[in-house]
Amino acid sequence: MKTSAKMIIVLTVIATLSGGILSFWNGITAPKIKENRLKVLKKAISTVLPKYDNYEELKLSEEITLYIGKTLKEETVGFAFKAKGNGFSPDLTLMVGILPDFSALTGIEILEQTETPGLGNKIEDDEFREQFVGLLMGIEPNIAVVKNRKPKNPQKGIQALSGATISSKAVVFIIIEQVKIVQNLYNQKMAGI
Amino acid sequence: MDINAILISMVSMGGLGILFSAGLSIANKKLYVEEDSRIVQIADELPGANCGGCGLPGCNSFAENVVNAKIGIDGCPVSTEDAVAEIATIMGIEAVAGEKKIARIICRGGNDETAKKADYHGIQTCTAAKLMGGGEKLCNYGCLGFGECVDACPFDAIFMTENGLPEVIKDKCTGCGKCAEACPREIIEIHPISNKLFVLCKNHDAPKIARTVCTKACIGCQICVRAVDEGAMFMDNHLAKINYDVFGKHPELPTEKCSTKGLVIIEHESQPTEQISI
Amino acid sequence: MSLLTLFISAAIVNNFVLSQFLGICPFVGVSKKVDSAISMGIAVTFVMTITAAVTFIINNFILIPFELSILQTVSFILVIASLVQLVEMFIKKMSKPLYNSLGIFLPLITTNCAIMGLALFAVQKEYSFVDGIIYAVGAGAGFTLALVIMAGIREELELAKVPKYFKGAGITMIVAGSLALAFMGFAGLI
Amino acid sequence: MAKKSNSLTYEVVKGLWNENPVLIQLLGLCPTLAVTNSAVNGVAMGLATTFVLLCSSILISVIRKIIPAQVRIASYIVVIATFVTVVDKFLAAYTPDISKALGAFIPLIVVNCLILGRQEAFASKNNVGRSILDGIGMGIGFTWVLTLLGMIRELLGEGSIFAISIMPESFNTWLVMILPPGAFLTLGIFIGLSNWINERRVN
Repeated sequence: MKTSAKMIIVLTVIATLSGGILSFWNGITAPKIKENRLKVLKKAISTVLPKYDNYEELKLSEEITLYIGKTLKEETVGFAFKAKGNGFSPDLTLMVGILPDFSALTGIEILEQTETPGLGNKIEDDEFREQFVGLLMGIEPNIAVVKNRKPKNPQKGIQALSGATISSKAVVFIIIEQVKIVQNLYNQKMAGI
Repeated sequence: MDINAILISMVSMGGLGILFSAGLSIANKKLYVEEDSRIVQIADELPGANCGGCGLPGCNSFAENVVNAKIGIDGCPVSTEDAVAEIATIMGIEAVAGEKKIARIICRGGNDETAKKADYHGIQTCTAAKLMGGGEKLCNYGCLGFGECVDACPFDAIFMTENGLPEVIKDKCTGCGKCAEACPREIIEIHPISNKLFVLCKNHDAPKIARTVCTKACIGCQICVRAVDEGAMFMDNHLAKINYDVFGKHPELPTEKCSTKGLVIIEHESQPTEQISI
Repeated sequence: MSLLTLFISAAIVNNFVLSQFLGICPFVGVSKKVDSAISMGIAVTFVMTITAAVTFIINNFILIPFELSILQTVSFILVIASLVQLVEMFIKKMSKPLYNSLGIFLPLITTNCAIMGLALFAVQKEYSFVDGIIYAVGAGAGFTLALVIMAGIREELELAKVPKYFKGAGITMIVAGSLALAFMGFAGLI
Repeated sequence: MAKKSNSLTYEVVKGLWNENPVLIQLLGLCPTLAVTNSAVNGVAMGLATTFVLLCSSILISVIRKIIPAQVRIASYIVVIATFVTVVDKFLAAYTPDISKALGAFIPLIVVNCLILGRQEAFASKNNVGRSILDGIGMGIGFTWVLTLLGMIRELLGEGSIFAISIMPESFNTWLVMILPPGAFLTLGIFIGLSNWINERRVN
C-alpha cells in the first residue's frame, strides 16, 4: 500500500505545483502576448484599409469579426476581415480590406502561410499584393488569373506569380469565397438591427 | 494575476494528476507481472546502448537472460569491469572475472603465401567471392581477403593489411564475435586473451595439395601430434587441432618441429596497435 | 475537408516524418528491420488514435471552458505518458508474445515527437472529434509508411558497400533526404 | 561508462564533442532538422532547449530520491513540460518574431528525446552539481550543432547568414536547402563528417 500511496501523492503534488506555476506565469505574460497580437492585427488592418483613425469591431459570427475603419468624422472608410483556406500547402490566412459597399478591394495582407519557400511564399511581396488594390468584386465571370503577362483590365484580373500559379489562384479563390460570406452575413446583420 | 485562475489551474492539474496516478497505481497492483526485480537493477548497470554485442536485442533482454542464467554475467562485451562486478553482487554469485576475449585470425594465407588461381572482379564481399568458385586464392579453406569482417566490426578493431589478411587490434577488440559471424569461411575464432598457441590454418587438403596451395598451410604431417603427450593434439582430416582444456596445462611446446611453422605462438608475433589506413 | 482528403493529407502529402520532421528519433532507431518497423508503426498508430481522442476530450471539456490553454502542453504530455505506461502494462499482462514484439517499443513512444505533435496540431487546427481521429489514423499510417519504406531500404543497405564514416545514422539521413524529395512530389495533391 | 570516475571538466566537455547529443547520440533530431532553415532559428532553439535542459536537470536531480519508480517517467515529463511552457510563453511575450519563426517546435521541446534522455541516463543518477555541468555541456553541444547547421542551410538556401546577405547576387540559391530534403542531407553529411574527424583523432 505504501508505494502506491507515495505514487499518487508525488505525481499529484508535482502536477498541482506545475499547474500553479504555469497559471502564475500566464498571468504575467498573457497581457504582453495579447498586446503583441493586437499590434500585429493593427499593422495588418492599417496596410489593408485606406487611411483611417480608429477601427471598431463588429462580431458577425462565431469566427468572423469585421473591423470597420472610421475617420474622425465617423465616416466608414472600409471593412477588413480575415480569410482562411488552403494554398499549395495548408493553412493560408489573409487579411482582406474592402470598400463599405463591397464593390472593390482596398488591399490584402498575408498573415500566415506555409507555401513553398522561394516560390509560393512570394505572395507576400508587395508587388504581388498591390495588384489586389481596386480589384472589382462580385463581377461575373470571376477575377481572371493570368499567366506571365499583364491582365487586360487590371481591375478584373491579376498576374499570377511565375512558378506559383496554385498559390496565386488560391489567394484569389479564398478572397472571393470570404467576401461572399462576409457580405451576406453583414447584410443579415444590417437587416436584423 | 487573479488568484482564482491560479486555483482553477492547480485544481484541474491536480485532478489530472490524481486520475492518472491512481490509474497507474491500480494498474500497478492489478496488472502486476511477477518480474524479477533484479532485471531492473541489472539493466541500470548496463551501458544501455542496445548494441546487440551480447547477441540479444537490447539490454533489457540481456538482463532477463542473466537473471534466468541463460547467459554469463560477462556476456556484455561493452560493459566495464566494475559493472560486471556490480551485476555479480546483484546476482549473488562471486564475480568470476570475465576474461577479456578477443578475435583470432586462424589463417596466414595472404597474397604472398598463396598463389592466385583467378582474377575476381565480382561483388567485393567475401560471401559473394566464396559463392563464385571460392574466390581468388588457390586454397579453398583460407581467407578470401575482401574484408567482410572489417565491415562487420562495430568497434573498428580489425583492419586489412597490404598482404590481404585481416589483423585484430588487441586493445580495441571487445570479443563481441560479429567478425566471426560475418566470415563465410569461419577463419576468425574468439579466444580468451591468455590463450597464446594456435594452429594458424584451416586447410583440410591432403599433404601434397596443401604444400602446393600455400607455403604456410598445415600439411597434416602429424609431427606435432606425436611430439606432445596423448590427447593434447589430434588430427582432423589432415589438419592438426589443439585440445585446449588438456593442452593448456602442458609446458613443452613443439612449435620448432612444425615443418611449415603452421603451429605458432601468438606472443612473438607483434600485435600492431596503430592502424595503417588502407 | 472531407475525411478522405484529411486522411491522405495527413498520411502522404504532409507526412509526419518526411515533411514535418516529427518522430525522427524512432525513425532512425527502429528502422533496421521491416517487421520491427511494422510493429512500431502499429504501436504508434494505436497510441496516436487514443491520444487524439483523449486530448480532444481534455481540451474541449477542461481547458477551453476554464481558459486554461496554458496547461495545454503539460496536460497533453501527462496524458500521453500515463497512457503509454498503462498500455504497456496492459499488453505485458495480457499477452507476452505481443509484448515481446510490440511492448519493447512503447517506452520509446513517450518521447516520440510525432504523438505530441499530433495532439498540438489537432488542437491548433480545431479539428472535431471525428476529424481528430481520422487525422491521427492518417498520421499513424504515414508514419508507418515512411518507417517501413526506410526499413526496407536499410535492409538492402546492409549488403551495400557504404563508406565507413557514413555507416548507420549518416546513410539513414541521406536516404531519408531522398525519400523526403520523393514525398515532396505529393505536395499540392490536396 | 563508469559513473563516478569522470572528472568534472570532462562532464562539460563530453557534451561538446565526444558525446555530442546530435552527432553521436542521435538525440533531439526533430528540432535539429525542422528549425535550422536559418541560423537565428538554430541559435534560438538551441538556447531554449539548453535553458529547459538545465532547469529540469537541476530540479530532477534534487527530487530524484522521492520519486517512486512507476511514476518516474510521468513526473519527469511534467517537470520538463512546465519549463517548456514557461520558455514558450516568455518567447511569445518578449520576442514575438522568434516565437513566430520557431512556431510549433517550442512546445515540442517537451518530447525532445535529448532532454528526457539526459534525465533518465544522467540526472536521475547523479547529484545536482554534476547534472548542471552535464546540462550545460549537452546544451552547448546541441546549440553549436544547430547554429552551424542553420548557418550552412541559410547560406546555401538564401545566400545570407543571420540575415546578412553574403553570397554575390549571381549565386542562385539552392532552394532545396530550405526544404525538408536539404535538412536531411545536410545532417547526414554532418554525421559522416564527425565520424571521419573522430577516426582521425583516435589514431
